[in-house]
Amino acid sequence: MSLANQSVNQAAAAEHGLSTSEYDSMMSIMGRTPSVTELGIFSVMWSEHCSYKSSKKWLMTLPTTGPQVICGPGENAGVVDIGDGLAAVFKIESHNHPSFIEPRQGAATGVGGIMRDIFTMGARPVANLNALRFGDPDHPKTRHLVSGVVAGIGGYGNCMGIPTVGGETNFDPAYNGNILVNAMTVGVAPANKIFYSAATGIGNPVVYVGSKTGRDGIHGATMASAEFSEDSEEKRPTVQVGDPFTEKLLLEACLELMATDAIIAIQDMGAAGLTCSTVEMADKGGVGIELNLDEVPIRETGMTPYEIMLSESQERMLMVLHPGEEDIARAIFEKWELDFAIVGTVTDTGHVVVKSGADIVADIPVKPLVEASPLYDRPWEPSTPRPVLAPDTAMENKDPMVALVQLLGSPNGSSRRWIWEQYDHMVMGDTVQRPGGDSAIVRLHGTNRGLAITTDCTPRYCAAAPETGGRQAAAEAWRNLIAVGATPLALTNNLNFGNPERPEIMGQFVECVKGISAAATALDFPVVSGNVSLYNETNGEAILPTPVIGGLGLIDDIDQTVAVGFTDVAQDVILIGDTTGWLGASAYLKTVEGRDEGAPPPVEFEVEKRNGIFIRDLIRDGAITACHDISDGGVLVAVAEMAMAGNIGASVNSSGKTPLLAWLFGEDQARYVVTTKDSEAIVSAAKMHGVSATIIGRTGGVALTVDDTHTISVKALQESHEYWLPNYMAAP
Amino acid sequence: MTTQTSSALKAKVLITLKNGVLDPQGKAIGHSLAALDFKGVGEVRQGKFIELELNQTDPDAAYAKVEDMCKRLLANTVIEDYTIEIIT
Amino acid sequence: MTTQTSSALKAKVLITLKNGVLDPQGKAIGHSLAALDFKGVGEVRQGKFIELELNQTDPDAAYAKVEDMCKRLLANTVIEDYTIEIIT
Amino acid sequence: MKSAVIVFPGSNCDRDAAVALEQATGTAPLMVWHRDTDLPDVDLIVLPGGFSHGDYLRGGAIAARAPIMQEIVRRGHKGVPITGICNGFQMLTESGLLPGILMRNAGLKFICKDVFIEVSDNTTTFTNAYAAGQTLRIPVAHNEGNYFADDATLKQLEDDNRIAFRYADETGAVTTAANPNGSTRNIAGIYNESGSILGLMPHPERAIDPRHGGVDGVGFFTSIVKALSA
Ligand SMILES: Nc1ncnc2c1ncn2[C@@H]1O[C@H](COP(=O)(O)OP(=O)(O)O)[C@@H](O)[C@H]1O
Ligand SMILES: [Mg+2]
Repeated sequence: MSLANQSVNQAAAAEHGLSTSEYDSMMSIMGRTPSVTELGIFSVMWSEHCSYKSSKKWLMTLPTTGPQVICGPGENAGVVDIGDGLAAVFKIESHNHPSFIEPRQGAATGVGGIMRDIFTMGARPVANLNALRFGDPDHPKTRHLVSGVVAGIGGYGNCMGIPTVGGETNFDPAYNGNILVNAMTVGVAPANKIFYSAATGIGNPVVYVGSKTGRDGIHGATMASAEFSEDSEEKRPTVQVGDPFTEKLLLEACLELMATDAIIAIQDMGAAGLTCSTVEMADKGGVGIELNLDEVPIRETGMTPYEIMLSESQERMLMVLHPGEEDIARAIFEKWELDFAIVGTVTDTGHVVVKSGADIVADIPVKPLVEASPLYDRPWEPSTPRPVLAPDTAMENKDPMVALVQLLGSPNGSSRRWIWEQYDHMVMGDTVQRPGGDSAIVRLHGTNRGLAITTDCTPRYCAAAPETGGRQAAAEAWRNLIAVGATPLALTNNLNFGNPERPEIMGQFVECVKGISAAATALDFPVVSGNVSLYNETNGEAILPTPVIGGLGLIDDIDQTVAVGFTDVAQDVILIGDTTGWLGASAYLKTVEGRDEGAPPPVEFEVEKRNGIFIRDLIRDGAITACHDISDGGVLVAVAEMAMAGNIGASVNSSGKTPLLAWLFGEDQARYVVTTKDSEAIVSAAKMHGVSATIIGRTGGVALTVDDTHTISVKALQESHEYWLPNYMAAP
Repeated sequence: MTTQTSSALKAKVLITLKNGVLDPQGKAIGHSLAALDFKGVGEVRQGKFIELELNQTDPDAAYAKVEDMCKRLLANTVIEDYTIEIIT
Repeated sequence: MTTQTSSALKAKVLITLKNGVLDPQGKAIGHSLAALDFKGVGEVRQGKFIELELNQTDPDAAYAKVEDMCKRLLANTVIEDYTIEIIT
Repeated sequence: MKSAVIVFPGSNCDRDAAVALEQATGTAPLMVWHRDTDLPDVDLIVLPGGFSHGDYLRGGAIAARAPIMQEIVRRGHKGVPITGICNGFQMLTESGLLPGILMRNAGLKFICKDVFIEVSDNTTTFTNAYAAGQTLRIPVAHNEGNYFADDATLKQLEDDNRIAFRYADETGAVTTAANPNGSTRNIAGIYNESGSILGLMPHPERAIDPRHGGVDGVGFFTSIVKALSA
């Protein structure tokens, strides 16, 4: 790092990514010329990644409270009450830039990082999910990126023994130069024993545990905040290598120590490593911390204080212990063969003071550093509404079964089995709904209750109408939880956008957040944690706006849940919700007709809630035998997916609804397909609740048939659905 | 890929982690050696060894070709270095 | 395991699959090379490369020690061979 | 019946194995840490699945050299029943209790899915609750399950009827298409000479609950109970 030898002036600050005004405010806080180490600390603390300077104003508008919320955004992860003395701890986190540079290690360390966020709070991780966005399948880099990212996610989660139970995967040329790798972890902890990061108790020891510190990822945090350009290959050595084995030991050691009363505060070292964890712990506790770098376990010789403070070596934690508990803690970490070092003390100075040898290499007042962290109200442009398309916009004489096969076999519509079979999705023995359904279900160990988990976002809607897209992403996650029989509890979100300094991108951000906010409020689905990833663009080409929602729901009895697959023949197939034939921004138009046109379907929360609660109650009453929410590809794709999953055919009757293609493939929201043995009861109950319910078909046979004229075997559907991804990945 | 006994050359490629890059495998091997009571073992690093048969005769051309292979496939140059030996 | 700059010796160990043992990784590399249009590549085999720092001075003793390590841990002699080089 | 599950750093199916054993035997097994020096007298030793020592070097290789393995090898030679599941199977081959080795999957990918296996012999400690030739649906989840041994060893295994399970299709046909990892002769599990030690790649402990992975693994544990409590 040549930077470490520079004297600090405005040019050096600029190289660290500080603007002129940021430089000035640093100078006025310090009242003197800062050391290089101090500059490094300012630069990472004020980076987009750590300070949320472009997004904070808007994040504050999200609803974050509710009777179920134990801890909202601001800590390592969100915490919700799940009853019986337990809490679920969950969050989603991006590792986009590192995964583009080195897909395997980038994705792996992303998974490692989010799991640390969860067990830092005292929760044992019980499930991982991953939301992935790749470029055009024909782009020369895509295959290599898919293979590396999937291997990295699997490699880390599998080794840790945490099941990876779900996610989503899209391809679009907008991600050619900037893939998205968002990883989510859910953990479970005793509700009365959540660990937080506020350092307290003047004189208490500050302890470092985990792996040794090396020169990994120095400036990773600032890298994650800078737009990509052709020369970003130069930034390669900053990639970290993950060691899931060490993280597994760290998990077990931390949970073992947490079972004692030794810990006052704990914080994982993620982005900006020791700097960020120290400053945050001090800030949250309103105290100072003095660090002695001579005590930090070091992997390489000759590391400078600058490097030690900024290293992003993985699998490390910082803790404040009760005095006198050091030996108990040390014994546990030694048992697990991990480094343990007392590296500092809590002080009353309100400063973070860093010593190395006889020198004080940094002495920064915490409060001004955190509070003066820049906040921007970036200019934003509202999006231009797209026209609403009429239902007869679809090609008149397209054979629906040909379109269906095209959709199910397309890059975005095909089965993700090739991916999830590389993930251990069963370890820990509690995965009661595996990947492939609407939500995964993970049983709470030793009970008959469970958590439903999903991730969702439809970027093409967000691009067409960001606010609707934001509403839809949150509503779809909510719907996916409902569709297995869960009560949605709360959400986490990963806001992936381009360069916020461009008003049109900032506009996408603002409108998506407005949409999520409206949905979260209306659906009692508060936001308890999240992550923002900006500057996702290469040479000025931004990704599609991609606000990924991770949803969590609670299941009181896992025997009162359903899955997507048809369970028997001779059952009625019922469509719940209103169908107008909304083809604007649909998968059908895009995939089958190559048209990216029209306004996306509106999301009406009153209808959403009415239909959703109706469905959930049906599931709880055992009134339905299968359920699938309707999303990409509309009714026919949903029915086909149910047929494929259950290996049972069905006949579908449009009852002369026209235009047929719009009825079959339109993407009106708030809809579900269910099967039942007693449709009369459901139809009349629906009437009572003001929910629209139409019998559209019957299960049975080995084929899917529409209006007795169009037909295709379930086997042929399965073959085309399962073919694309493995075949694509097998090609050289 | 066919097995050609007529290959005129062999290339041996060593792929090692760059200095400073964490090597969890090497670390685990080092631990295990210590547990097996091997004394005085310092750092342990693990890399890959790839042997190729090349159906050509000019060692310099072969070297250039294998170097190209390393850059494009064999090594992950983000974190790995390579060394090539051509055996005639 | 500690990083000892005073190590007097280095050992380089190559671990290769025995003849006749299938090597799916080598085969996959061969396929990928062909797909990248590298012509005239015969058989490809992948093995491991392990580098050790040894805190001792006698190369013969070092060799014997590393050989013992290979037998007891580094190689699985059901399928693997090893060669050791001591660098002074 | 008393059993012990040995926990290595990086084991992660130890809890799953314990749940299955407790369900079958009515008592929780002893969980023994790999650095514990004395292993109590037990009727069954289980080496669980997972990534002991990160699977670094070779799966199971480093664990097989752990001090406790010397004691386990001694017990194994004395005839104490031992089963190694997945990573535990790798430890058994690496420690020499079973012949051969588990190599990287032929597809070079981790693979987690339900497979079918055929029970060869239903007279053993581990299979007496099944019918001979029965086909079981059991999950696999591994990176290195590609069994390899030299021809003499394979012949010996076949001649002595020591191949416990073979990958098969749903109908029990042992086919190449049904082989998930390239394993020689579709081998999914093998016994030692006396039949007291079994290593297998599939996870019977993941198939003990209709809500999770089915119940075809239950017989594995009830077999053990029947054989060892008699
Ligand atoms: N990267 C992934 N990892 C694991 N599971 C995935 C991944 N991508 C998709 N899936 C699974 O594939 C199924 C279909 O995904 P998707 O079409 O996004 O579902 P939905 O439309 O219900 O949101 C889901 O069960 C999902 O969990
Ligand atoms: Mg769904």
